[in-house]
Amino acid sequence: MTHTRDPVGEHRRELLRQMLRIRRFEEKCAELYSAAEIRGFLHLYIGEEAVAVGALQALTEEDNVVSTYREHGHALARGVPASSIMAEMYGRATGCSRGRGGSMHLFDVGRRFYGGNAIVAGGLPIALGLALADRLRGDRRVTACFFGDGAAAEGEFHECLNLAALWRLPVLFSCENNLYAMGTALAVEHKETDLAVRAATYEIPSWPVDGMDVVAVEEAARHAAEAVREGGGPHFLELRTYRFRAHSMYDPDRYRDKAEIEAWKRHDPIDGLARRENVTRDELELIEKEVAAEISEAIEFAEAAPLEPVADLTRFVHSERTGAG
Amino acid sequence: MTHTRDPVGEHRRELLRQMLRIRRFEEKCAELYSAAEIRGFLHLYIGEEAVAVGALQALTEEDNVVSTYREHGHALARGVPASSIMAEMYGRATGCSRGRGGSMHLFDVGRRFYGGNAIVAGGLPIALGLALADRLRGDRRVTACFFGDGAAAEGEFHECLNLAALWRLPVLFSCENNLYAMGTALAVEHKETDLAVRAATYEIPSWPVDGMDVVAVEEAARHAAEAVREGGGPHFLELRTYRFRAHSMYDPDRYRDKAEIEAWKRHDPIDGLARRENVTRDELELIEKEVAAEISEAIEFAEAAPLEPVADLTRFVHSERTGAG
Amino acid sequence: MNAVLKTTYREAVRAALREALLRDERVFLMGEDVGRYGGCFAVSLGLLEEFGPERIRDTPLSESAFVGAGIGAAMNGMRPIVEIMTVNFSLLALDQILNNAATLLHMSGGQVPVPLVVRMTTGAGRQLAAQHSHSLEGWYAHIPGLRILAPATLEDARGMLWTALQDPDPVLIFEHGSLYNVAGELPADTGAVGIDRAAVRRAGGDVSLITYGGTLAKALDAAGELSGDGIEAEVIDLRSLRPLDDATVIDSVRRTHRAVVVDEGWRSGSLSAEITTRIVEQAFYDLDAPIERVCTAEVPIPYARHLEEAAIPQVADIVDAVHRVVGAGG
Amino acid sequence: MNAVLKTTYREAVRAALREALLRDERVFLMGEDVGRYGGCFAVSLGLLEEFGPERIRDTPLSESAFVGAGIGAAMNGMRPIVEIMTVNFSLLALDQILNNAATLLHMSGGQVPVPLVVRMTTGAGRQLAAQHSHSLEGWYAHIPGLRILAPATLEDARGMLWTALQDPDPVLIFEHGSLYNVAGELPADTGAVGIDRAAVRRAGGDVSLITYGGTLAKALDAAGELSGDGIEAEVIDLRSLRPLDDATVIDSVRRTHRAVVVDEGWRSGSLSAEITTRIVEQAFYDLDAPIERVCTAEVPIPYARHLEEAAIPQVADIVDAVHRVVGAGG
Ligand SMILES: Cc1ncc(C[n+]2csc(CCOP(=O)(O)OP(=O)(O)O)c2C)c(N)n1
Ligand SMILES: Cc1ncc(C[n+]2csc(CCOP(=O)(O)OP(=O)(O)O)c2C)c(N)n1
Ligand SMILES: [Mg+2]
Ligand SMILES: [Mg+2]
Repeated sequence: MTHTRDPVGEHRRELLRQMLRIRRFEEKCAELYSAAEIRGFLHLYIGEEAVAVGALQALTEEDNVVSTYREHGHALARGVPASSIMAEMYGRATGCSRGRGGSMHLFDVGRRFYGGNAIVAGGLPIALGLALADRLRGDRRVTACFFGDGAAAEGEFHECLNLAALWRLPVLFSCENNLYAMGTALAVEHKETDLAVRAATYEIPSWPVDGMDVVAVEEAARHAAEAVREGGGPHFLELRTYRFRAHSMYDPDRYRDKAEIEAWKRHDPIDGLARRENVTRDELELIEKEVAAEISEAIEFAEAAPLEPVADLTRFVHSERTGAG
Repeated sequence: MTHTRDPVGEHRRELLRQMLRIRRFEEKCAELYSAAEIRGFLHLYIGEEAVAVGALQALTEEDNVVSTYREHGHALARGVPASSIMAEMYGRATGCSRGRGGSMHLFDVGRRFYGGNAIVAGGLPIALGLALADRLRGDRRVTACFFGDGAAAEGEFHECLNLAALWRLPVLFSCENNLYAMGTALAVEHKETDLAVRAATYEIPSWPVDGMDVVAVEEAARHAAEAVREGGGPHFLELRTYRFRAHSMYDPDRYRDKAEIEAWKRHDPIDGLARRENVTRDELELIEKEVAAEISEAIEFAEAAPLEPVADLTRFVHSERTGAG
Repeated sequence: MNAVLKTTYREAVRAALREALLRDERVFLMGEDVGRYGGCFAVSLGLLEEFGPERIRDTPLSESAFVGAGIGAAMNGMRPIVEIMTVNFSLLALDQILNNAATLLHMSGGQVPVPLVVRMTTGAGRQLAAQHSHSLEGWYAHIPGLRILAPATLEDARGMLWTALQDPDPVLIFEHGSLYNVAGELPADTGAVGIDRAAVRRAGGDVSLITYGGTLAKALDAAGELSGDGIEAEVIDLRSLRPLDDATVIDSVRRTHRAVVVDEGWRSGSLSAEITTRIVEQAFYDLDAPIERVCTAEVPIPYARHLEEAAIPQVADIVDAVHRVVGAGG
Repeated sequence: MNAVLKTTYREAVRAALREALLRDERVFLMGEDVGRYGGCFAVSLGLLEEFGPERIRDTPLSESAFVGAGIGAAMNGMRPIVEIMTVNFSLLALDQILNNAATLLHMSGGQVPVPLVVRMTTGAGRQLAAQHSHSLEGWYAHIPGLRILAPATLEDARGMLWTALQDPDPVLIFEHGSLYNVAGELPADTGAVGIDRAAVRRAGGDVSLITYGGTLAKALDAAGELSGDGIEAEVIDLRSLRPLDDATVIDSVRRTHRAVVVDEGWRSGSLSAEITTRIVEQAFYDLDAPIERVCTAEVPIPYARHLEEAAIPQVADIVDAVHRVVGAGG
């Protein structure tokens, strides 16, 4: 009997493709960083792809996304074109933030992607506000807010969980627990290392999820997003994951055991899915090709892209007023 | 058989006297405020006396105290002379902060009373630091840190409980839950209105206490302070109390039911103790006389006290350097 | 016929809030004790009853979260008015104000305007001591991306809010705490005011007295006294601290050739330094004497009345400074 | 014999930290990633191993709590050095810095000194974009009760820390991020330096170039270029931004009659305005031309290199400004 592709298979192939896009895109970024095409801080998401890809499956185009400085994965999974992300990191005028933001500040408001934020926990209050606006207008949107385990130690985390719970705001708190905040291990950051337990103390439904399993993430996110959308108030997912790379390109990664990293790599979300779904080598190659083409195009686009004129330096400090007003 | 006074009776009479001192002192403050002798913000502790008096029984002279802007009760119970508190509120040079602080900023470092603080939750990090210093030096001190239910909504609360728990700092968190933050009721401030439960999520031993019963407060505080001193890390008391007066002298108190206030007044900590201890009218009169004399003296002292010279305005912006350095 | 109503600064702000809530359903008010309590300075008294708890939102004590929530709501189509009780507590929200509100539009390449209005009380003079007496509006005026307003008159208290709400970018409005009880008259049909230009509150040819907010009344009093000495001071109310309306200031100094800046901020690094510098940059050769500043002493504001009075600008200090400036130079 | 060692700014700061930890057991270092990670700019690398986790304390991400804990520890006899990774995150701790550290001594009538040292990285120039490129040291210099230092040289990086630790009051040290890799030589027995006086880093009689921190090198480069054009600039490194050493600045301007202030802060309300104003107040009649400022454009710092370069002061801008000032006036 030949293997006929069922809809679930199609969908999972798409999950795989999305994760691979992120992986290959970021591997390229690392190269381009070494080649000094990309500058500033660059935080890679490699190893955590299942989180962005799985979680964002649960959203519609109408929903809002708030991200962090480690947001290439979120942006790509949200549909921000790789070309406009790459052009942004090249500092070009056609970048998704017109070259002003760089890797840490990708924005695409057309896709309701409300940006990276380089202040840890800085995006949480914004997510609250996006959700509040929707609630006040009666729009049935979900706001997905990504942040790390480190962010959960900041005071804003407490303020925002409390406020979201009090006001039953439609926020999907998506905590990417990768066990480290830079070089600081979870148990050095938090007395209660079970972050889903902490969230639950605000009477926010919350549960831990295997963040290396994209199918599990998607399932949990769908369930939670649905509940949020139905007026169930905020929900919280602790997505347990791991970054395979250093914190940023500056980080010599002295603080983690090599063995620990290797152990986690055995849970590679991409390999894992491919294995569980029995994806053939041919299939995989096909996807790789697709992805490679997209990335080459992105780089070409970025390289050919114009720079923002220096004369426009102070443009967008304030809004441009049109008309008589 | 005549009633012979046992040691417990003596001690409880002292608790009664301390609470009455605070009550009468503050009633006088309210008068003096109306007479414009005291100015600025004035926050009365009336109704909450059992908390300060009971909790501070558990400390030794060597322990540290950090307080709030509602701190007359803490200062008096800690032994700061009524005269120097009154002179402070008169803005005089002999006030405990040389007239620079006023009602919200009483300091007496000789008694390790590290001040009122007019920023809600602003004293919590300071308490952490005092305790850290003791821990680093190996001093077996307890730092008692008072703050309100409103303060527990601030981000700093979360940061400080987490840090204190992580580092097992010798802090006795003393949360005065009087059910309101200005005009905002507990359930509008907090999703989890059981503040002792919130504290417990940091693995900090914590329990609620009837803050209208000075004996119960003392017992709980002794138990907790002992545990802190013995190296048990931070402890948390939720002291359930109620202010009989408005938030401050500016507050018309429109947001509370008169019936609610009356109901709480039936739990007056002073009447309650007097009743339970069968304190006779004669005894009570004797205490009242003692207290009245102390307060009159305090006012006389304040009225006679000199003003700080205007030429000294900028004194103490920096420390005065002595000697050659 | 335009009737004139007796009112106060407090009532003028309240009327402006009410009007905004009536005119634009995207507007809501959010902050500590704005609802049930009626506002810590009774500014929003009655609004909860009229507009309900969805539009008059009491928040817990969590300045960073609710200011940030205002930013997010503004990004998503609403027109929030966030009240921070006083500037003293705004420090807890400064990260959100500087790193998000002021920055998002530019950082996103123009995609994310933040039409947020933040109101807060500022200033000393009421014996509230060091932690409740900051005058930081001039300090906030350092931040690109923000507009900073300081309504000093009833008319501006009434009229600036609506104009601020029309601004597509974040506006911070600083209300000096000593002004709320100021009484006066306003036309019944009074409404929005321009916020781009400084105002000459008193004309005069001998010296330019430049100020804003809580010290405007003191500057005007000083000008009255000086007039008795034969010195006519022109009193300029900056109104907007960022951007600054240089033109009005420079025009005045070109005519008077002398200037005194009055600013309740701590002297070093206060807005007065920026004003002085702009005059030097643009009208150096018109100046006949050094510019003087009357500012707050470099000290946390003390509680005791006599010390507080000595710390902050007083009418006599302004009069003295003007005498020195008029006496000096050529 | 005094040996000379090759070192870097980073190593100089590390050596200073190490020395302080060795000399005074009350000293400890606390902040995010100061221990296991070795400091986000590798400044404290190796110190955890040498001094252990009690004295090299890694903190969770909670700027307000650990800066406040530093204050409390300082009040209680210790000499904490708190590291805030960068000035950008210090906004989260600003309430503790302003309302507690800067205020407690005065507010308590002299009872509570706060001998705290806070170190942080500042500045732009590394394409870190708007939220990671602030230059707020001049802004902090507005706050009474604080001392603000900006070590611009290896010697100061090495020597200011110990002096700051001897200060009974809070000291904030701002290390410009672009300096850590700067290499040079220091005498092996180098030690504490005075922090009360500005330094003339280059003598010259035609114009005073006043700057500090990250822009000192640019000012010196500009002075070198200008010398080729026959203009000798005196370059002053302020070193301490609060208090300011007016005397050194005024003395120079009295000799040169012209001044340019170079400051990486956003132009309006930057420290450059205070410097300009002090010169006007104290040396107005000595000035032959308006003072010029070379500052950062009023814009959140953009990521793209060409935009960032255009935003912050460059050597060419300084040269141009000096030419204008020297060409102007009498
Ligand atoms: C308020 C603040 N403090 C410190 C930093 C520096 N910093 C950047 S990322 C980071 C660690 C954050 O860890 P986590 O939230 O777990 O996210 P992750 O990087 O692991 O994805 C730190 C300390 C910052 N950007 N913002
Ligand atoms: C950070 C901050 N925000 C707001 C205020 C204004 N304020 C003073 S007291 C108070 C209520 C505090 O309530 P709680 O902590 O319960 O203490 P209580 O007054 O009930 O003793 C508020 C909002 C302040 N002082 N500090
Ligand atoms: Mg992490
Ligand atoms: Mg309370």
